[in-house]
Amino acid sequence: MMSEPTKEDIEEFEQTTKQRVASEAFLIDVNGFEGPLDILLTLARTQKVDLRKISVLELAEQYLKFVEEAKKLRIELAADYLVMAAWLAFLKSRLLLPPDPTEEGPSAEELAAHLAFQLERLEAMRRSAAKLMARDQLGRDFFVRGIPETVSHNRKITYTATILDLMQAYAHIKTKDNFEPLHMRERDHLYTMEQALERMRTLIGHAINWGDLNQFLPDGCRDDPKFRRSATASTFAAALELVKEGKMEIRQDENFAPIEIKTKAPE
Amino acid sequence: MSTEQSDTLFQAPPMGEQERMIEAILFASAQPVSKKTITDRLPHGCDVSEAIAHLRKRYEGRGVKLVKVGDGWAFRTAPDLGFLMQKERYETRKLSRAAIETLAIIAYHQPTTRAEIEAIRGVSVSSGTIDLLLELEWIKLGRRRMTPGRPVTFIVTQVFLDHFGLESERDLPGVKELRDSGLLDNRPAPGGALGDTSQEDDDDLENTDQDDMFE
Amino acid sequence: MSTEQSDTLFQAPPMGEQERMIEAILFASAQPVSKKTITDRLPHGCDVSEAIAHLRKRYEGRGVKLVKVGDGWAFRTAPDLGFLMQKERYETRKLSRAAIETLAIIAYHQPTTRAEIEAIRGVSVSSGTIDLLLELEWIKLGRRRMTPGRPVTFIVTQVFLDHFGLESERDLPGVKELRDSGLLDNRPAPGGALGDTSQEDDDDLENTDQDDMFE
Repeated sequence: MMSEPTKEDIEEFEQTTKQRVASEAFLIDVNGFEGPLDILLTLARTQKVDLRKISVLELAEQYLKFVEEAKKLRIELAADYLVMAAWLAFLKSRLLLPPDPTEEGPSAEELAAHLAFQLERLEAMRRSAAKLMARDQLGRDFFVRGIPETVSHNRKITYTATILDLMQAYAHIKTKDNFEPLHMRERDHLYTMEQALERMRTLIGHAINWGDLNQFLPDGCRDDPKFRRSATASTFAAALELVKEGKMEIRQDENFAPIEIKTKAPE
Repeated sequence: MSTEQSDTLFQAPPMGEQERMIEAILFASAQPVSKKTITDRLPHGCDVSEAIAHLRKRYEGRGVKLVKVGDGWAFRTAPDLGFLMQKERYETRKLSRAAIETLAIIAYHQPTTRAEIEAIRGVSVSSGTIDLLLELEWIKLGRRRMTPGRPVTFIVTQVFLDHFGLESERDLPGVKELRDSGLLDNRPAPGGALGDTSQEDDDDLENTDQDDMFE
Repeated sequence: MSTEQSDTLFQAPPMGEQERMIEAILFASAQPVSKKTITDRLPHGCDVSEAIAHLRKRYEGRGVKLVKVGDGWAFRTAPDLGFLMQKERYETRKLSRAAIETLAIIAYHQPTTRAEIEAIRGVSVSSGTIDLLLELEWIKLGRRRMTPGRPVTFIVTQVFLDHFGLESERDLPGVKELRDSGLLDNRPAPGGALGDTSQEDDDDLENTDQDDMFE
């Protein structure tokens, strides 16, 4: 049969509950910690001393106790927390034992000093980060020009071309189609008016009677229609020229009838 | 001057402070700020008109000035310093093929008309091309042709001769020399096939790719 | 004071005019403008440093101030007037504790490697954290460490300095005290205990970089 809980029992219960809640709160918050170093720094703060004067031995004990608590409460700690626990257990034993002169590597004091340095450094960075974020910030406390004027870029273009460019361009045109507007092309199949005039002048003296203009066409007309056309036109034009000069007469009986010419008798 | 309002609940900041506040607001705002908006943003009891007048005076003759834009106020660069907001960039460009061919024809055949240039090139010549060459002062107008329509002729200028290092137009290498130097060989011109119709668009200004090269 | 150079081809504008010009240039830009850029844009022969000194003095106690940001200069509103600027305020992304600490470590230890950041914080640094800081343009890549693996380093940027109103890395709060107390030293763990990953990149060789940064 159970006896009524005494006042002391109740107080004791409440006390342990408080402790448990406190420790659990601490542990449940493990997720909020950023790794073993973070927890070590939090634990170190409970020593309420300058981190330079921290007792690493005491800190190691605090941490190991924390890991024990976590095990009791069946909280699964990540591997790095357990690695740290193992390392601190090793450090603790080294710190408690007299130094072994035969042992190689850094002394327990050196290891402890480095751990203290790491904690101090992390603490310093956290303080600095807080100071940084507490500064006046752009866009929150001070501001940039709201109407920035953009620099306009003016282009000044210089065109270049060399004499070679010029010559190549001209050469390109010249080779393109051999078009030579200022020099008459050699035209094999054409008969110019100058040619016709020259021929007519030599022949006109013989044309005492009316004769067909076609008789005065140059040789080779029969085979080449294009040349014949050209020669006919030129000869006709030359004939008109000679009529104009008063050296010749010209007549045509009706449309499309043969055109006849004869030398004009001197008056 | 503002009348002192002894009955306001909160004392308005001193005039100098009001000025600072308006200065900061106008500096940081993305738009000109109206007097009403300034009044709304400033502590109660400020004399915005007077503060603006002071501030405007303070910026007189400075590199920026306080100006009224519509019904708002804004800082603007002093107009005489506008040149600082411009950056001049010098670019060298090659003349387009159309331009250089036109120029060559004018040089070799001057005085020559636009119709002749077109006959020689086999494509029409854009006004842009002629304008560019005129602008560069490499060509100028010659005497009009005494033929129907009295077309204008183009001739090359002293600037042209200077640019190409020629004493006179007669120094231009002749067709025979071109042929001898191999320039008249019947080989395709660089950058285009013969009778390439793309030549019809004589753009001188189109070489945006090239622009990038010079930036 | 600048020495008058009577032999310069073009007379530099008077100092007051130089001041105005710089005032206009800096007012027009939202970003800090480097001394070199100012010099390039001003007429030949200007004494930019002196003109800036005058200008800075002129704006002392005003609603906007002339501040030095890294190697540039900029006008910014006076921080005590921030309360007037609700309209201009923009919400900066709330940074995680990890991001803030990582940023501080980079700022105070730069150039620093990811391994060093991890050694200081005692936890690994997520890529997201570094990416976020890079995206904010508060950090950028520095030179690679000349150690095995040639790890990249991180350094803070002008945007970072501008954001936190710092003239240079030397003005980080408490940086001198931290240096003097040896807390910014790169002190490797004795015997490589505690899984100190910074051991991987042999930090002994690189300290010259850091000296450059702060001395």
